[in-house]
Amino acid sequence: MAWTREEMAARAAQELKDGFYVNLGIGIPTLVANLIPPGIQVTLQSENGMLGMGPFPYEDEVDPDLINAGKQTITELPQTSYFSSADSFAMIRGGHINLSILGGMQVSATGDLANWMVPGKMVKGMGGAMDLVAGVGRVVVVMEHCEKSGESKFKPECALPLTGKGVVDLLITDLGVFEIDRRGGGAKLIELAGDVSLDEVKAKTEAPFTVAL
Amino acid sequence: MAWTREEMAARAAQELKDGFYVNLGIGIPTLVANLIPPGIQVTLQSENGMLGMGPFPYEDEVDPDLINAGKQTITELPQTSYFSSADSFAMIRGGHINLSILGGMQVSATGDLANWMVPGKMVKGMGGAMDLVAGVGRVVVVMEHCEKSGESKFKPECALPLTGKGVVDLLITDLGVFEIDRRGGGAKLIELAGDVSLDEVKAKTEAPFTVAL
Amino acid sequence: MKLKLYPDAHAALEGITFDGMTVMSGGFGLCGIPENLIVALRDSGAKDLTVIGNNVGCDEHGMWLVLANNQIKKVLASYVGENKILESRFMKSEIEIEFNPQGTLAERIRAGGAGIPAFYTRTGYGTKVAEGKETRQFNGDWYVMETGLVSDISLVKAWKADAEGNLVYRKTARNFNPMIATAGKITIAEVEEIVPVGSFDPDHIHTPGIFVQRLVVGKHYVKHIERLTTRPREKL
Amino acid sequence: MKLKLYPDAHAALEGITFDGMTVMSGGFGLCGIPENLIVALRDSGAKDLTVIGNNVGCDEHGMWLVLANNQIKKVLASYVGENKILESRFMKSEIEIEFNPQGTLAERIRAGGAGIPAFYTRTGYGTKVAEGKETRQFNGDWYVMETGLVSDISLVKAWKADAEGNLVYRKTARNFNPMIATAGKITIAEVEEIVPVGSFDPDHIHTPGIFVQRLVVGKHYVKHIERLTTRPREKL
Repeated sequence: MAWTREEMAARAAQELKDGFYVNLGIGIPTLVANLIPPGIQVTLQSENGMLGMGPFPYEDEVDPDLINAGKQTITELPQTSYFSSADSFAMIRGGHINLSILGGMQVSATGDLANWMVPGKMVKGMGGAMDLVAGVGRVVVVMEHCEKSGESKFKPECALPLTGKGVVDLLITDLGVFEIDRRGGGAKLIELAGDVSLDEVKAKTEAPFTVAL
Repeated sequence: MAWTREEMAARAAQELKDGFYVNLGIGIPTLVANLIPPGIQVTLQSENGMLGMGPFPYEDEVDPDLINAGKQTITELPQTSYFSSADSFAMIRGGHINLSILGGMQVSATGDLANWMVPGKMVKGMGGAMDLVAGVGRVVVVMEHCEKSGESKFKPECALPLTGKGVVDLLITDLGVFEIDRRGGGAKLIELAGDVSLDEVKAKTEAPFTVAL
Repeated sequence: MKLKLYPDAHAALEGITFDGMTVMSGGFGLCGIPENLIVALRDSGAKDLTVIGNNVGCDEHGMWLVLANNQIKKVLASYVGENKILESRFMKSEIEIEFNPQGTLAERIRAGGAGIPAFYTRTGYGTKVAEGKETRQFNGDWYVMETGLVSDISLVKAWKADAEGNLVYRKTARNFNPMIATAGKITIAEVEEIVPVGSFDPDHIHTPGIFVQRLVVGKHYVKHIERLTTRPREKL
Repeated sequence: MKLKLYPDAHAALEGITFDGMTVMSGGFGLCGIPENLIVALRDSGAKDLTVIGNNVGCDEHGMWLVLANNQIKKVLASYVGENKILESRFMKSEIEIEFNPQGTLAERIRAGGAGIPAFYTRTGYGTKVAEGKETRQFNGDWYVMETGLVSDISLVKAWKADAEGNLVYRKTARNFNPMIATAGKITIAEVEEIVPVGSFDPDHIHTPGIFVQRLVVGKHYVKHIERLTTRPREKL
């Protein structure tokens, strides 16, 4: 069986290290917040201006002045700090966030990422995604390996407009995990999901990759 | 009689308007703080990170964490705010300060200012002067008209290294007041000090100027 | 002395709005938006506006009111979802949208307020965002040149102010407001409460009064929540 | 979890100093300088340092201690008065000084910490400061390109911290410290007091803990005043 969304998130959570400052994107990455391995402390950044994001509020705690970058109501923690959007992205662009986990539409073998627009469809905007992939030290993308049509989303080159060029360090899909060398060294399959076979990954992947299981 | 230092400062104080945010340099400009015309409110900025500078402290109020840009101990006022040096110079460079009054070594007829170094002598540094003259909306320079040697300090072109090029709007000396057009329109004598004669100003000034008394 | 406090949002906008002007407005989604000033901007009727902000409101809320009243010609934003009128006008090319990465937008506004005409950022290099812009290498990496932004009028929302215009924001309602306050030729702040001068600890002031020309106390705050998310209380 | 708090300044610098490194140090004159960390830097013996800060201490105080111990090769500062050793070495060309306008220096440090490799400023245009630098026109005015600055180690002084490294500064002792905290590969903060996590109002934190890798409580503060100025009490 390929990995479920939860299993993909759990694999992403293994990238967390003690003391890390982390930004989690919308979708599967959000699930990572509940899967932090025991014994390590991770501080979550929300790019709308908060470090130290807490869980969702109880119903009677809801505060419209306290939301995350996905515009969900959240809570603060004892160590929380607030700051402006300029300061928040200075933090992101300046490389101070250790890890960004975000979703993707397409990833290339050279670490390009496309996740913000589909030509011909309404464009909603890139929000903070371009800043995160350009600024954060290590970028992990979590996405389904294939479109519903069966087309591989891990490609030699992205067909969709890019969010960032040479920005992805690790790609986690429902079929496995790929290490990507941002500096052009190519992609390497380092793990297979569940009982997925290497042949299945090869059959479903357009991007060239080496195997180091 | 030519103007005294106090009279020069008093003339500079006439440039203040109600609601102005003002930065005062070291020396004669500092005296302006005590000469603010009645009925108008002026907020003093200190470029080390303070808006709303109060008077010197009483002896028992001295606080080493509270100094002005001249490194003198000062006090805060009810409306005071503190900020970082980056924010302070963002305020200055961004044109938010209405008026800067500072001293000079030489001024040119095109509004160039030299006030930070003399070749061959020890250079202490420009501090915030270059930022102030480049960023503040209106720059008033207060200085003696001549060197002790009798040489005019108001020149066709500054001989000393510049603090800023085309930055001075008004020059107040002990002999009179000159309006300067930063955009190359030249200098205009608009006031004579005390009983100083036009002939004396002409005799003691190297810079070309028109007269509009 | 000059008084900054105006009786209400409409009075604060009177005589300074004009067709074709550039307006910046603080907020992230509907969090920390100047609700009353936006209504006053709609009622001003000023047309052909260029609006700069992270979003342009969302259906029936915030800057959507000005959009729905056909006052906006161009938008600079990072995200414009949940806004059907904007979507429809954009698809029909009735409105221009310049998408900016959120951090680039925030920094462009800060730069505008700080007298910095341009800066370089890695964000957007190799993407559509960099098209037509100067790119350049520093220390082996490629960067895009982005320019500073200023506005004719900046509308911001803070939590509290004193009569000098010193502002304090609350939690994530701070977001774009502090930079937008610095980038306006005229900045108008809307707050929930005016406190006496001297009430703030001067180390806690987020926006010094120098950036605020006009000030109003807002009324009837809706503070609409876009995505209400809660967790159940643990059973005892 | 990783603990940021070290027993003293010497312990906080242990194992991370090296010859030829770049050190930034906060403070304006002697106001808001990390007194204990500077002593530890001197005692580390690291040589050929490039020191970045608004000043380089003054006679017998602050970074002067490191200078007097012959550890500094190059200085980036805006003002270096009241420092006889520096003066004498500079006149004999035994030390290199790069003078930066104060606001340019502050912004270069902010840029370094914010991932901005270069920006344009009007400051210094047409002066010695612009020599050898790129100049360029925007909207009819001339600007100078300045680059971002980073350090191997940043030393800052704050008033209070919590164990997460959240910092709060006091009055004008803030000055260069917040930017310098963001620009260090390793940032060490010296504070007067550690408070329990949760003591700070999260809206009042000046430097979020993410920027602080190591933390110490300083001892025996001198807080030398360079220019004591007072006024007499009005007689009753």
